[in-house]
Amino acid sequence: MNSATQTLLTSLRTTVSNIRANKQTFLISVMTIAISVGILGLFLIIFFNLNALLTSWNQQVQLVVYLKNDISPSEKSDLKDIFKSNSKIQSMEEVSKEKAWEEFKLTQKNSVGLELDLGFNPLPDSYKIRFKASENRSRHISEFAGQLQKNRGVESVEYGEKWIDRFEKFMIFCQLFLLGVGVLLSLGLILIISNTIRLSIYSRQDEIELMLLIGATPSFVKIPFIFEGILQGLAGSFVSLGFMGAVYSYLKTEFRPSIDSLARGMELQFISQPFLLMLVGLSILIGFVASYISTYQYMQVLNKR
Amino acid sequence: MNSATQTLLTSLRTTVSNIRANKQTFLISVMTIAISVGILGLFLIIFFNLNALLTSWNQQVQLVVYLKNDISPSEKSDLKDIFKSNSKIQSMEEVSKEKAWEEFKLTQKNSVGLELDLGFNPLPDSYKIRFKASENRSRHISEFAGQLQKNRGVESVEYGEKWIDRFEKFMIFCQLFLLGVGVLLSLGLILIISNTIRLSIYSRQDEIELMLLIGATPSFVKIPFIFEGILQGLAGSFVSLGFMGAVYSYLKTEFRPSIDSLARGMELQFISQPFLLMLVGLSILIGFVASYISTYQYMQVLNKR
Amino acid sequence: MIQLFNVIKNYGSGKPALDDVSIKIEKGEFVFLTGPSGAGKTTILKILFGWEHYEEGQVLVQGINVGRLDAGNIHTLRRSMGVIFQDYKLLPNKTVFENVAFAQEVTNRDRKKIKFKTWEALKNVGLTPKKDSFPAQLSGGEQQRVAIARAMVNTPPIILADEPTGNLDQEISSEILKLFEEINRNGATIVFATHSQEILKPGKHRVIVLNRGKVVSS
Amino acid sequence: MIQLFNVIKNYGSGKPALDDVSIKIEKGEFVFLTGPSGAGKTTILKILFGWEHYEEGQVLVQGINVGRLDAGNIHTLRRSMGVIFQDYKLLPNKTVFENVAFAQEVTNRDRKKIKFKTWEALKNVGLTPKKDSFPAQLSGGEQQRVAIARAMVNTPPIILADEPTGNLDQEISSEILKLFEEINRNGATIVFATHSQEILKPGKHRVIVLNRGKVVSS
Ligand SMILES: Nc1ncnc2c1ncn2[C@@H]1O[C@H](COP(=O)(O)OP(=O)(O)OP(=O)(O)O)[C@@H](O)[C@H]1O
Ligand SMILES: Nc1ncnc2c1ncn2[C@@H]1O[C@H](COP(=O)(O)OP(=O)(O)OP(=O)(O)O)[C@@H](O)[C@H]1O
Ligand SMILES: [Mg+2]
Ligand SMILES: [Mg+2]
Repeated sequence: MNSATQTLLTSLRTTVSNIRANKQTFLISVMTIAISVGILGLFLIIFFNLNALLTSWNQQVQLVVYLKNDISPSEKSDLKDIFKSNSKIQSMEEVSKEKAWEEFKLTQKNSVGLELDLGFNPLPDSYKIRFKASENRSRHISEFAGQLQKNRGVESVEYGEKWIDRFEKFMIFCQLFLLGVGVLLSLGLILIISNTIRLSIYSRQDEIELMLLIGATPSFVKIPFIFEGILQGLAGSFVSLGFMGAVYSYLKTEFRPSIDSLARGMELQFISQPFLLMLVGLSILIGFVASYISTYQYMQVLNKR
Repeated sequence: MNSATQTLLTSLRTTVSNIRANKQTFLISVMTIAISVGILGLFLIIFFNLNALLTSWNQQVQLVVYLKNDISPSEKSDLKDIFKSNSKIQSMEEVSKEKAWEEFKLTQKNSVGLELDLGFNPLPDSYKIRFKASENRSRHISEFAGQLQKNRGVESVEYGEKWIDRFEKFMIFCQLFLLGVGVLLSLGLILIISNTIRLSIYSRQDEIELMLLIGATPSFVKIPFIFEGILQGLAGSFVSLGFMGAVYSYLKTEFRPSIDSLARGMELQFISQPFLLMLVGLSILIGFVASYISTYQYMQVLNKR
Repeated sequence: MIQLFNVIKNYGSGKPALDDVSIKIEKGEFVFLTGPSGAGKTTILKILFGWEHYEEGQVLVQGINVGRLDAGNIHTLRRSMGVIFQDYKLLPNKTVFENVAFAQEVTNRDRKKIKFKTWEALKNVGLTPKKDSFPAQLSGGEQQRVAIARAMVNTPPIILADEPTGNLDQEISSEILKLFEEINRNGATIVFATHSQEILKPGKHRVIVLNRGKVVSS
Repeated sequence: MIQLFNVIKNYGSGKPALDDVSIKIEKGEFVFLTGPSGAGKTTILKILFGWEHYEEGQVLVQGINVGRLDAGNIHTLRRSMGVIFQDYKLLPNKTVFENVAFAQEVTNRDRKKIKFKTWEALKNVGLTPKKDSFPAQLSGGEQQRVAIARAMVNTPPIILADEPTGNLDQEISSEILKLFEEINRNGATIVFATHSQEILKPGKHRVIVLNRGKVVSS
């Protein structure tokens, strides 16, 4: 057994006995980390589900291109070529004026409750175009619409409905706001965790001092504290992810009907795996950094004497 | 000067000198409280503004009652009486079939881009009814609509638009969810704060022990710690409310355009005064309770010997 | 007047720390308590100021039955005593002056006199030049003298001193001893636990010898 | 070999704690350091194991220039020393056994020997029955003996003992003194700060007397 593994083993043993000797402060730190990670996790869940909802509603945005009555077949095929060359288009549906009129009459009947029967069809032929989901899809749609508008065969272009536009604005606002809140939240919770770890190390200054006095190397002093911090981070994040898993599955079963009514086919999302790992990693990192800085700072104070 | 005020003065003096002697732990506790109150405050801001938004959009819900073409004047005045007797109705507007047709043609032209000119008017007369804001307004509207539907002079009834219904569901879901999150958040942060205070008292056990040994009464020991806890709560909440005030006015100026586009006339709300007071009160209460329990528990341990 | 009747104290494991101890100390007496390390000297003092319970027997201090006191009124007993702890128990965050003044604040003394009395107590133990130092900035003997000053500052009727000269040189020790004797002359009862043969040698005061929790001679 | 050349140590305010101190202690010597409270005994020991800096002069310990050491390598110096602190510095959360074993773990000793050596050191100071007690459960003298055991357990070439018998009765004191003398016979250098006339009286070893930061006699 070489010296490095020996040191590691001793440190691990020291860590375990330290934790046993300071159960209360250890548990308090773990609890603080668990709560903080839990808050961040819930926040992520909210954020992701809001995003998923937005995406699912966004799917419904479509572009309707009404054609002039006197459009020539060559103009029509030009138009189709434009559609085909646009890589962001997902599907395209040709709607004849007859079909459109039937649909229109049906919706009028359902909503206003009166039957239109004019004896002639005032509507033109049209194309219904759906776009692939992407970051800046709605901007792309409006640009593409502007382009089409200039096309000679196109009577008019209609896209989205007012509410989707408004709703999208609201969602983007929400996203921005939540992003800001999330950053603040993370910073705040990181501060809280590192303060707790700092306090718990603070109450063990005498121990650090003594270890140095009886000939411990700086790393021998630091490593068990750092291991402890890492363990706190690990334990804290595991506790809270377990708890969140429970909350998640509860919400999922409890709220399924309302979720279905909001967005059919949308699943209530848990934190996605990369973010799950990120949370665990983050809390380990905080445990590490906070304990490292605290011991380091305190040892600096001691060395200045 | 009687004995009680003397004790109070001594306690205050002791509190101040304690704080001076333990600046670091005091500041850490204040910081933790400030962050926690800040998180709760931000949460409240989000919650209230979401509510305000919901209310402002909800204003737009209206009931349209289409009349039969052959409605008799007495049936019409019966209908008006029904409207008048419903205390939840805010305003009622009579829309003649001519006006309705003009409007319809206009929107058709704007959206589809084609002019309808049928030579006759297929639409009926109608009433547009707005309701006062109330808890269960939308349920009330749908009930009232069901009632009207049975009326002989009524051709059909239309209320809301699909998106408002769907959006309302979403909002209620959000509200419920946020309420749950808020409760969890509060509990978690209360735990964190009391743990921090507990840790900071933990590092002063020797002080408590000594005070008792040299003849301090239990209350003489407890009161300065409790004052300190209260002060921490007060300072923490003030710091964070100050910070939140800044964030608020920043957001208010920065996001005014997007807010206006979301809901005209809606103000971005800060935490309302009662909740502001509640936050300050809560953090004082936590400071009080946490320090009280920690000193009490530790003194119990000492007394058991 | 201090009385212990057949007191048995057992810390849990092993032999009892005090095994059927009976001691009677008159008001105004000066008594040395001695015996080897672990004999039970500190334990007796701890019982006298109500810091440790005892399993059997009776303890009376100035007519108070110590065993009957609880957390709510034990301070009445403790206020009649000045205690010098074997490990000093100074507050690390307070200066020498504040440590001594604090003992008076705790017992709600008149504010105006605190400063004066603190000053006087520090002069008695020769620490006025160190009044603004923190305990960590003092030598062992200086810390011990702060503890002595703190115990004396309230002029209590009883002084319990646990090895108060263990870290002091002979010269200062005998000065401190003289100080105790003067306080004793003014009417205070003094119980003084010590190992030091030099302090015990003159034989001016009663010596109670303990060994393994029993009174060997009194 | 320990050497101090014209060392001046000033803690900040007032007179220097050490004022131009020069001391030479040979390898394998047994030296008493004495002097009144606040003379500077502890300060000298602290400088020797690199716990306090000094403003002027030179300090050599086993050929190492102590002033040149920094946080990264000071442990090499400290591992050559066993230190008994005036205030013991035991870890309150570790038992007697763990406290003594810890001193070996810190210096990365062979695990298998730790148990045996701890046991032996506790036997030397007569504390085997208390091995599972925590420091707070020990009498003052017992705590002091734990500190002695911890300093000796690594059989260091130098032992710095700061008032190691202040809380021990005469009998145990002289036993401990014999223990130091035995260790000294086995080659260790011993610097023993004390006030006790009883310990100094036999006059078997060199005595360095300090007063107000100056060497009075050597
Ligand atoms: N809190 C405790 N828990 C368990 N045992 C204890 C406790 N306090 C003291 N003891 C034991 O009781 C015995 C008597 O201790 P005490 O402190 O009274 O001795 P002492 O006469 O003051 O000794 P010294 O001169 O070394 O201070 C010792 O053996 C000690 O180990
Ligand atoms: N950290 C410090 N800061 C300021 N002054 C100090 C500090 N440590 C010691 N002193 C002062 O330096 C002087 C010498 O202290 P030192 O501890 O060396 O004395 P000592 O000889 O060990 O006395 P004792 O026998 O009482 O332990 C004392 O007057 C003390 O007040
Ligand atoms: Mg004792
Ligand atoms: Mg000293």
